[in-house]
Amino acid sequence: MKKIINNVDNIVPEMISGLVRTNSNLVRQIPDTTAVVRNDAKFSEEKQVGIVSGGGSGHEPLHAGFVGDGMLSAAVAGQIFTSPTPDQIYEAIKAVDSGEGVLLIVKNYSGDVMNFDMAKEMAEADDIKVESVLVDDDIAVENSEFTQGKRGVAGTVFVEKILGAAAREGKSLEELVKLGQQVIANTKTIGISLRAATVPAVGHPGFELKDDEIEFGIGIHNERGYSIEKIAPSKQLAQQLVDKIMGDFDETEGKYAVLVNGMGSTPLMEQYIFANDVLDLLKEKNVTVDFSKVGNLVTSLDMLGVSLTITKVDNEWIKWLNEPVETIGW
Amino acid sequence: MKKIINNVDNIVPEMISGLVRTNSNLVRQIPDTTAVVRNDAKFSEEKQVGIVSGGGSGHEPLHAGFVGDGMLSAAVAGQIFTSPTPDQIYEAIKAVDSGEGVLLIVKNYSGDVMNFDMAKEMAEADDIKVESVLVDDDIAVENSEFTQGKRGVAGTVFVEKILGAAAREGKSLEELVKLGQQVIANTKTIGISLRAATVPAVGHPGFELKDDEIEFGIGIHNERGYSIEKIAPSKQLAQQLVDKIMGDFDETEGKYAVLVNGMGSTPLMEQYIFANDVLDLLKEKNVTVDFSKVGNLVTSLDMLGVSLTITKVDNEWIKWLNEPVETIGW
Amino acid sequence: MTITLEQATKWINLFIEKLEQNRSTLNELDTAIGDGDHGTNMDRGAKAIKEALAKKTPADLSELFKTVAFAIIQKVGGASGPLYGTAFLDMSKEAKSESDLAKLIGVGSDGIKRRGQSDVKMKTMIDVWDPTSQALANGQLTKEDVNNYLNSTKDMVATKGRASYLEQKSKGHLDPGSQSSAYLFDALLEAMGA
Amino acid sequence: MTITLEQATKWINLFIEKLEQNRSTLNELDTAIGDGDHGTNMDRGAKAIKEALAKKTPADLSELFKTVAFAIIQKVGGASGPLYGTAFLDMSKEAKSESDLAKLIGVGSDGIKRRGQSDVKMKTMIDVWDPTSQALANGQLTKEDVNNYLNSTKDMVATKGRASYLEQKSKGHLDPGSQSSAYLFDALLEAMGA
Ligand SMILES: Nc1ncnc2c1ncn2[C@@H]1O[C@H](COP(=O)(O)OP(=O)(O)O)[C@@H](O)[C@H]1O
Ligand SMILES: Nc1ncnc2c1ncn2[C@@H]1O[C@H](COP(=O)(O)OP(=O)(O)O)[C@@H](O)[C@H]1O
Ligand SMILES: [Mg+2]
Ligand SMILES: [Mg+2]
Ligand SMILES: [Mg+2]
Ligand SMILES: [Mg+2]
Repeated sequence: MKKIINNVDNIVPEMISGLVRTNSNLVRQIPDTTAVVRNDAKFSEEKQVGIVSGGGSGHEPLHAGFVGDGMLSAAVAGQIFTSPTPDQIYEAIKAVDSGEGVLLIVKNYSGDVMNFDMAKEMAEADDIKVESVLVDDDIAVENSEFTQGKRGVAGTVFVEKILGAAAREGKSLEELVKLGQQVIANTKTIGISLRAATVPAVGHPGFELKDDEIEFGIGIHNERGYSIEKIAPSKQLAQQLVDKIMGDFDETEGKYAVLVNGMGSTPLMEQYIFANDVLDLLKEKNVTVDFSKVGNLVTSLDMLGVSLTITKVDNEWIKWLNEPVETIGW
Repeated sequence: MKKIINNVDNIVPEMISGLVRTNSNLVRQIPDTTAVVRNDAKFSEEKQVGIVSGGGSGHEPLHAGFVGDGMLSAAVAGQIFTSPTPDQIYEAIKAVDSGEGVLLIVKNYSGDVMNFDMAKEMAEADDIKVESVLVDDDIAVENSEFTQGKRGVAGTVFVEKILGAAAREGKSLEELVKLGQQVIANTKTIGISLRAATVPAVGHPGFELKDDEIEFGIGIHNERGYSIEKIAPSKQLAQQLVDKIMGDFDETEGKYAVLVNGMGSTPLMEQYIFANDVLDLLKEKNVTVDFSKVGNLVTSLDMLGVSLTITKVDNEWIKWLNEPVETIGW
Repeated sequence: MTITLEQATKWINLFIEKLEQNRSTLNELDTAIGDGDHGTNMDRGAKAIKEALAKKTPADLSELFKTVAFAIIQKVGGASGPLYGTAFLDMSKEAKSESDLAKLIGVGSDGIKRRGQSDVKMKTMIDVWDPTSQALANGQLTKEDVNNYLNSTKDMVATKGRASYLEQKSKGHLDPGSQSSAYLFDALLEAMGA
Repeated sequence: MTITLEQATKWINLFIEKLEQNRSTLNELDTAIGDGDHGTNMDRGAKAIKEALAKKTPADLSELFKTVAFAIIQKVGGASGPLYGTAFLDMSKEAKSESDLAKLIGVGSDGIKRRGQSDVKMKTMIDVWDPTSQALANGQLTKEDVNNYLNSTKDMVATKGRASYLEQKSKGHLDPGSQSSAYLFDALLEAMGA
């Protein structure tokens, strides 16, 4: 394992420190936590529903990179691939509540769900109105009542962008919960990996793939996927993902937003080639793409791979997706 | 070699197509070229010096990712690690000239210098005023009259940002040339690599490093560096670069801008840890940092590593560095 | 069988030791069917408990469990943080009026079920906690028993936690949380036996 | 010795063949002391020349060289594009009134020096072009000579082009541009010998 780090145990605090010190116009750190909160001039004067997200680290720029006017109010970073603790989330909730309540955007992992729930209980004891939405966009796993349900992955950024813009516009906590649930219900993602991520404390990739193998349906924490296949040209990889995702929608009518997301070590060059193929394939299917985005937004440490997210959108969502924001990573 | 591509020969056109199609509000492609030019509403009405940069591909988001209001007017992409051809550069010059002349920002590589020179000669035959500045910020190589001189690397984005903002403000071609030369003279970079980049047509990393080795002073095209050492904690790596770069300035007085740049496959997490160490070390030296930036800005395909750029700045430069821009990658 | 403050303190200290020694074993188990951090998480918890206990020696059983619970909740995170945290928090409440070991572990086990919305046979730590509390109630828990509970998770298909995403492929691996729970109850037996 | 359109066409076609066959050799040489693309660059040039010649058969030597020059300038890029392009462009101008082979190659060599602001002993293609033009002027160029010129670059320290960044470490490797130039002149000898 070759990484530019100091001590494995200090990775998260040092990372957050580096992020905050190089972006002090945008964010500040909540003392004694690894949570960051908006630090722009507008923030202190604003009365809007606070939007808090967070989760394990290793997915940068998610979530701290999306804190800023028009997106998240605060983000809480846990240890690598590990949900943050309730007390840190609770501090973030308190830091962003302006009396309008706070919405938690939680990726559907048992750890995140439980820790955010405990934080919610703590904040409610302080009479802060707190609601949450659970992002579960990863259609690579079956959604069954006998399991944990689907995972929350790259689609989370679309949820954060749309809810952040809607909150800035003055939508109420209840409206935002409903909107969030709608966006999540219309957001579908599948990821592929050419090489697993190396968790620093483990020191080797989370799973092994041969030189000519690619795994379909992986999660963002080295969760294994649904099949291993021979690596193929980008167009064929795109074909499989587009077919699966669009097949999961009831129809191809309407308007769609597309996110091609790099998993950490895959260069932008390859992401654009893949995006080009995705747009070709959607065009063949007569799917109208009204918003698209490419880049490392929800990474998995140094994983090699990409994920494709498609959201069925309405006009207002497109407006919210397009609205400018002041963040590190959007 | 595991890459998400189709045909090695189509990488650049497919990448540019993907980039343009997913960012059509910002950029358009010049027909029959792999050059992109601003496509925002403001552009057509504007009268300012056109700023054109370009070079071999494989450094994304450089340069196309920096095209937009307040930064580059156009960018020309060559094949991977290969300077673009004069006819493409010439088309980009013509597309951005509004009568105020055009400034070329060229990284100091013999190929780039020669191709941009030929394009300049072509445009001058059309009576377009064209000037160029040569970025040579890589202090890892000696600057001697007997060699090609220093290379242009990550510092290029600071040059593009400052000149782009100054051009938007209405500075003349002559003023911009002078400003550009000043910025370049005050910009110093060194890069380190933990694993070389794999050029797709070659299929294996450009040089071999052992599992515990790191190379200091590499260029952005797999140019070898000045020494191979054992991998060490981030803080020690930062120490060597900070000492070398600050030692190359005459003084530590004044104000400085810092760029920690990821080489392509190194996650943001590690870049922030490294940036945190750099800021600590500069503080120890009483160096005032008034602007800092972290991210994958000038990459080298899938190279593992980072580079550190430090620019001695004045107040106006800081203002220009901070000014908002509408680009894909800044 | 009741447990004294002294025994419980020994228990927790032995648990801390085992967690520190087996950090990489737990990480490896979690790499196979999870995300590779269970050892790191529990080791962080172990250090937090040690620090908290060094700061202030608990006056009674309830306070000891509360100290353990808070250290875990505030430092572990992930799934195991709230789960172990809730178990010890509920045990702390129960210990105000109860020192029967079987009852206490039963309350902890129920806390995990509540927090995790889970039950036995889902390939989680409950598959160690639940039968352990029952065996204690019957007055006959051995290390071999604990080991059997742990091994029983091997052939289960996970339906809760990260391993559940693997569906059938989660079979054939021990559940990491069950392994750390086995350390917990091995430590308990060692502490009680002395 | 003069060169005819027929011979020159054969020359260029043989050059194209060699470039296509040795793409990876050139890439490997350029990987050692450059950026690994010289083979890809020249192969792209070869294909562009082929296409241009297929579109329109040149009427004379000057037009042939011009076609080659434009194809290279517009398709190769990098350092080798402007260098080979300028060489053939200058040779095209010269060929309007001159068909002496030594003179033509001499003009091409000078074009490279001008464009590259370089000269012999800098470990560039000039170390093949310059002695080749001189040997031709003396009427005695052999494949062995060309090979010697190429090999002479091995122990040079590069002072121009990408390899110059390596300073002393550029020693011990053949210059990739000299290798492609050696193919060019091997092709020339084959074409003239027939
Ligand atoms: N819903 C749940 N109910 C009970 N136990 C659970 C549940 N989810 C996870 N676990 C336990 O937690 C363990 C994983 O803990 P850990 O790796 O620390 O957290 P994470 O899964 O967040 O990385 C699993 O092995 C399992 O025993
Ligand atoms: N200034 C120069 N003068 C003469 N030849 C040069 C010069 N710079 C580079 N070359 C030649 O070009 C070759 C490299 O070409 P190529 O790899 O295609 O371009 P690049 O260096 O831009 O990747 C070198 O091997 C050398 O022979
Ligand atoms: Mg985890
Ligand atoms: Mg090149
Ligand atoms: Mg885990
Ligand atoms: Mg080259």
